[in-house]
Amino acid sequence: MLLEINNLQVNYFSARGKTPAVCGASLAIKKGEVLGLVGESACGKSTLALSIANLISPHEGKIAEGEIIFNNRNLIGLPEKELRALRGREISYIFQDPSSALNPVYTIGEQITEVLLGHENISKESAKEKAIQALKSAQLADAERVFSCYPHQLSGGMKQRSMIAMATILKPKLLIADEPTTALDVTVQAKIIELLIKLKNELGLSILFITHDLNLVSTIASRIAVMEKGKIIRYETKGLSKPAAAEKRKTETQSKENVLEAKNLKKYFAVETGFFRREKGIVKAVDGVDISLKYGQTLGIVGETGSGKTTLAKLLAGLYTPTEGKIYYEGNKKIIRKDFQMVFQHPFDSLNPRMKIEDILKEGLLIHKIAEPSNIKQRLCDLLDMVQMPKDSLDRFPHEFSGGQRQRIAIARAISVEPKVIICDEPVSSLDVSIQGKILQLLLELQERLNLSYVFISHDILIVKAISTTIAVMYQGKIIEQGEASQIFEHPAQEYTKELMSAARY
Amino acid sequence: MFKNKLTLFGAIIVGALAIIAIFAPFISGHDPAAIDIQQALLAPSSAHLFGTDQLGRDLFSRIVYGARVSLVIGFVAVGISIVIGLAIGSIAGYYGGRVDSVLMRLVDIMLCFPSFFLILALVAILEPNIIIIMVVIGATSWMGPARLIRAEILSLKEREFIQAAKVLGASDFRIITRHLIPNGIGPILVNAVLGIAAAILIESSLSFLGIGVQPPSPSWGNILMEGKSTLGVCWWLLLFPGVAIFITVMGYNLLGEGLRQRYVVRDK
Amino acid sequence: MIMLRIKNLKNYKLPIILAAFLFVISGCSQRTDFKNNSIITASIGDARTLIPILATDSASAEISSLLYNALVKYDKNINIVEDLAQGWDIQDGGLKIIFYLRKDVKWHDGAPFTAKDVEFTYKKLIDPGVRTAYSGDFEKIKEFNIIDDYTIELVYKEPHAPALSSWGMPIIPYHLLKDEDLNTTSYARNPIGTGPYKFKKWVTGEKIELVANPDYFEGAPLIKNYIYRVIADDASMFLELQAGGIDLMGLTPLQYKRQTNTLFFKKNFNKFRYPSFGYTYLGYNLKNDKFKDVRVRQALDYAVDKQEIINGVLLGMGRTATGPFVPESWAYNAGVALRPYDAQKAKELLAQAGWRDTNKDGWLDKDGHIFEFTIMVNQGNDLRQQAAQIIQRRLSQVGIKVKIKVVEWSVMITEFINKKQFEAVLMGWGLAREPDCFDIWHSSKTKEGEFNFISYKNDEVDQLLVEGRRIFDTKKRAKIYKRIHEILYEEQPYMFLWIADQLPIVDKRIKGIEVAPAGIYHDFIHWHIEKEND
Amino acid sequence: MAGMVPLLIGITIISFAIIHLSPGGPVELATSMDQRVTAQARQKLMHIYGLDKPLHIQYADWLLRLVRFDFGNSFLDGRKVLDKIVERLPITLLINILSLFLILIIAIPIGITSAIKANSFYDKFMTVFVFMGFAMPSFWLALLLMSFFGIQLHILPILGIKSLFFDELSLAGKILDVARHLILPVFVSCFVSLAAMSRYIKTNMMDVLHKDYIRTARAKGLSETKVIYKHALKNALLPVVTILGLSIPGLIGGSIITETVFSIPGMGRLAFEAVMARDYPVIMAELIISALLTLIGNLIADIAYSWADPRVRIGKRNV
Repeated sequence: MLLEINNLQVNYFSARGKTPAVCGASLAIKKGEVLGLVGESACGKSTLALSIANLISPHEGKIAEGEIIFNNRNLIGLPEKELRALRGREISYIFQDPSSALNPVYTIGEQITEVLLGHENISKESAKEKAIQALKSAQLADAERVFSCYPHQLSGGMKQRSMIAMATILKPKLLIADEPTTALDVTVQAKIIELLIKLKNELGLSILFITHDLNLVSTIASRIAVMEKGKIIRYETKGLSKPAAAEKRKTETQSKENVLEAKNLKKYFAVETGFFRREKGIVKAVDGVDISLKYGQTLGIVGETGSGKTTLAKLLAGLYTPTEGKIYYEGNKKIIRKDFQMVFQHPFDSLNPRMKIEDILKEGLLIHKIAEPSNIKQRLCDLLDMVQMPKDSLDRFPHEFSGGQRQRIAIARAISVEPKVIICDEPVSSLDVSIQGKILQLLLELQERLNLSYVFISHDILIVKAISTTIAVMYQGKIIEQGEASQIFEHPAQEYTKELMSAARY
Repeated sequence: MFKNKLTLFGAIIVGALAIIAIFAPFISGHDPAAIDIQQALLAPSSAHLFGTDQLGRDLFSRIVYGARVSLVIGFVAVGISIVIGLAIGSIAGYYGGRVDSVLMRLVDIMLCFPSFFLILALVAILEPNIIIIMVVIGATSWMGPARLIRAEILSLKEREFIQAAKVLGASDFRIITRHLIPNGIGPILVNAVLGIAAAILIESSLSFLGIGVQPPSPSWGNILMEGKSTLGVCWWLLLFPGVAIFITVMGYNLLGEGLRQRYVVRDK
Repeated sequence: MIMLRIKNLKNYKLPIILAAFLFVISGCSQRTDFKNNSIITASIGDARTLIPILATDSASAEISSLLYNALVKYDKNINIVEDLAQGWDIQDGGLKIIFYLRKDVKWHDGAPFTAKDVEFTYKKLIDPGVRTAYSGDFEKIKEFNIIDDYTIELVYKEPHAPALSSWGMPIIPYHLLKDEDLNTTSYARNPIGTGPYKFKKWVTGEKIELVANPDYFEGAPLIKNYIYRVIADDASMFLELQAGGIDLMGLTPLQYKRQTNTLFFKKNFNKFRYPSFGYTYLGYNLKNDKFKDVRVRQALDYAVDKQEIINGVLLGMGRTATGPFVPESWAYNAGVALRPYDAQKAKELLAQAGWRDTNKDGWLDKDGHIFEFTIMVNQGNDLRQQAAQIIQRRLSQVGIKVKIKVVEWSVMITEFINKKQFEAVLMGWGLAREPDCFDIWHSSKTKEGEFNFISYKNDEVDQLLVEGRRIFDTKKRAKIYKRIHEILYEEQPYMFLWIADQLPIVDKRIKGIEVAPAGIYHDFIHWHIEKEND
Repeated sequence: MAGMVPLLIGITIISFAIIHLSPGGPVELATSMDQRVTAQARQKLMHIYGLDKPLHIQYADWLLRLVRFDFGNSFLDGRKVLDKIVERLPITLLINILSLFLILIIAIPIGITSAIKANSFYDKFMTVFVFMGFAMPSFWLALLLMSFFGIQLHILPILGIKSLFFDELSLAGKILDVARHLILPVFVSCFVSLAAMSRYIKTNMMDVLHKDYIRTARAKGLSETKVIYKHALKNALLPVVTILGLSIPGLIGGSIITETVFSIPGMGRLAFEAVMARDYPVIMAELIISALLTLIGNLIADIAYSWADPRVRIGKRNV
């Protein structure tokens, strides 16, 4: 065994005292093995990872108990100096977001050579040489130029490759990759995984691969540990399949009428900086989009981060005013507020933390005077029922619920005003795979029951396919391909669409 | 919240001052306005805890009553600045675009004035009475709160629950009052607590220049101002009001700092 | 690590820093030779202009008085005596005044002083384009004739007794200013006079330095350097006195009584005390019904203990006042007796005037209104504010409710006094040595911006004031003004409060100071320094 | 830069309106209750100052002159306002730059170390220490120091910026003399502003210490010194540059008190005297110049920031 963690307990300090983050987790990694570690956000997986080389800041938390045996040495209680010698040399890390994990005020080169200079007696020149070598083996084509670049000059994928180069330059025994691809585009994710596999084989690394995406991890890991509430609860050997979304509703109710239609829709943002607010440029987030949605149908929109799909969603929901172009709501130019609702991406953010669930759900009813005051309570219970939530939720605050539950509440809020269309902006992407399916199922059921139309936005073409009647592929603010779901899936016309699909199938 | 002892200390000072100000008549023991020339300039004794001033008034009771004046100035001035700041900041942040740039331009203009100079000029030109002083301090210190509130609202505005409320069709007023303000109040509270301390200091500086709250109403600033001319002899006239200001400002700052740790420096 | 670094620093750098610091804070703070030749005085405000006919502030006037001379001046006993004029004739019952000028006077640049300079000064005083505030007295001149270089003849429109003293206005040089715009000329900061001191240097906001004029026609001053420092805060100024940076300053009563009795002060300073030329009063708006009844005004006078105010506010450093003149003036009527403090008498008089406490709430009332009024005080004047507080307390004891309103000076004048929007005001008059007070008491002087803002009207006083201006004989005039004094105290348009004492303190090494009715500065050029040996 | 014009116009309009619409005025202030001055004479003065014209004409006149950089003449002494300001600006700048420098020298280590040792006894001690300066009325502190160092110990001069016998000193003596005079004023203006800056730096530093790249640096096995002084420090100090620009108006405002207590003839005292005397041209010029200084300060801060921060210095390249 390269690493053995036994009964690890880590506490964080907080205003309310000690909060346990890892409670008695045990884990083992063999030499040359890739171990996947999955779990919902806040289940303690990152804390576990940080504890290994004791990177938990003494101000924030403390390892309370347990042992971490690395190469037959217990790392707990090891003097800081010895730990420091291990970090970067024997145990390396890659973090989730390369844009924040790299220091913005130093060049990539400085940050990589620093590792060498810190651990080895080596001249600056040869450190530079080695660093460029490492950048090259991280498959950065223009390694010399990257070496002298500041992080902000590089794309996300390049930054993560640089991080990987930095983490592997001293050929460590253990590489801890904490959600290394989550912040990256789908198409880039696959390439990073490939790179990690390549390096693992070349350098004989052991990797602890942490992610919330079970599907992703199964492409690289041989064993997968599942973590929940600070404990490892079970091991899986292979990934779960993609969300077992309910069979897509057969679109019998073929309607000719458009409930929502956008023509040549554009939205530009100006970028300003400094005390004097000079205008620095324009971002064309949505740049000439034509789409339409018929009654009772679902329009799926798929695209990467930054493709403009969220802006499009907000335009459609009337949250942004278009720079150019028109949107027709049932043929009208003005939105009928209660008929067009939205479900958002982050269930942790979409509910006002200072309001009880009752108040959150009641708000729409009060605004549109939908229920008689005497009926409100009944109506709220019905809504909770529809999204399969217990009635006693009404009295509680959002932070008392899990992500999936919150998303159900958010859906309940959306349907509370009896809308015709719901625009769903990545409604499941921040949820666990197991829960994703259930939420999709719920959405489909509600569509049937309430005769809803959806605009469904996601970066994951598989999810979109599972729920949509028609699909539009968005890239750099434009729709590059749209049509019947099955047709797009089986015969993609654009190269980009194919890329999206192959990345998703990984 | 009071885990930090300094914050607790600050809170105790602030609380004690509030009690002193509210119950001034019961605490002071003397009429702060009672002139008795025979008793002028007495050093502290059991009869006059802090001694007496040039007109023979009891300094302790003047300082106790002065707490009222000084705290009222602090609270009202900050109240005014927060109300203006809230209005301008939330309108600018919420509506954005043209409204935002015009209002923020106004904020920039106001920020270019050295605020103490502006306060001084306005108070001197208008009239140095307590109401004018409070209004002027308030009217020249709302830019901080306005910027803060705007920034808070800009970040809150992008939060999904605000968007959700909009999609539900909530009115702007409802969104600002029910969703934005309750969630953004923390930093404003911190700003208010620190602002009170600053306002008390500004009043004392104005008094030093002769245009603070004017006698006979006692403010710590004008008591200190009167004591200034006795420097070197009647030490109590200079020491006690100065210490009163010092402790108060310290208390509010420690409390504000504690609140800041809680509300502004968000832990991960 | 930080600690570690400081430790390293401690080893070798700290002593150096410490030594440097000691070096900086040491160093002699006094220079004996400098002190042996110089007198240093200080003021809160900087001078504004050294063109005396433009100056309205006391700092400018003070410096100007050392740089310039006028035709006449007051001697130590407050008589008008020769200065640049070596004599004068008053003819035609005061319609004509002839001045004979000194012939031995030179400007500091060597040019001779002549009648041309006097004429020039006169012309500038009446020039509407010059921002002088003192044209009033000179507009009464009908003709200004130069008889010869050293004789001038003035013809007045009517006999004007204050005319002579009006020529206490300093004379400015024709030859230097004839082509200058007086309002903007750089001469204002680089003046040339005829006086005992010559201008040397002006560092704005910091100091003005003068140096003795060796050719002064009354003989060179004995102290070589005169330095006028600007110290913006009175507490700082007092500290600087103790630090040895000032030789001469005016003390507050508190400083005089309480802060300068230590051994240190006794060893190093002399204190002086003499009455000032001015009085402080509470003026009533006589247009206001409350104050129309003379019995009410007398009652108020009875109800306030003036000696208490003097003791409390001035710590006894002042005298009671019975009228618009100071005891040193020949116009003062010593026969006017002070009303004693008598609250009972005050109540009786008020009752006679109809003010009684009918509802027993502690406040007097009449026709359903309580007796209540506001005293206005200008901000920044502690003494007056304290006096107002004592008056407030005393009047409350006879059942009169007084409020105090502190207002900035210019606002008080423009918004309240000039518009007669006040009930009572606590102010002071600085007096000229000339007793003419036509502008203050004559009933024709009640328009906006004029000085009879309390709207006082008494036919006898009106008549006496006119008469007093036309007669030049001091004895006859004295009779007139003594009568005015008597009437005003009886009628109480003002409550006369006090005449404060001047309280200068001077460094002991400066000798030759003589206290006279005119104060101590009348003989400034004969002050000298006892040399110290270091 | 174009943004400065509307700012400046706004500044001029607001200050002109406030000052000129207010009651009272310079003529009354200088001449009221002086028996030698008649009402007609006052009218004449009003005319000479141009105060009898309609307000918008006065404003237009003033603005037209301003464009030619002519601030007019002071009501008090008839001197060119620009001359008055130019002779007073250097000393105010000197004191403020010195104290700003001192503030940074002291506040940076305090801020950084308190952030590192957050919540320790050291941190608490420093919190109280820096707030002590903030909580004392500056004039009070100044008077106490003057009385202690100047009168009791007699080791420091208490007023002004140079001795009366300054002219007789050698060059070294002159420098020393000014240095001695500057100790107390610079210390006071530094001590009272220390809290704001050191708190700001501490907050920044604590923010930075939570950043992912600090964790990365630790994960690389760098020593704590390197992590803090190389990776955290630079990032924490960058925003200080912008704060310096914004702190200029506060410093000018603070100068009013310091310069009055210490009797230093600078901009602050000029401002105060002008306000008390209603010397409109000077008040307006002070406002414009301090606004200009603020704008210039912010411009410099903007430039310095973009020079120091690679994210701004080197624009994003499309990769």
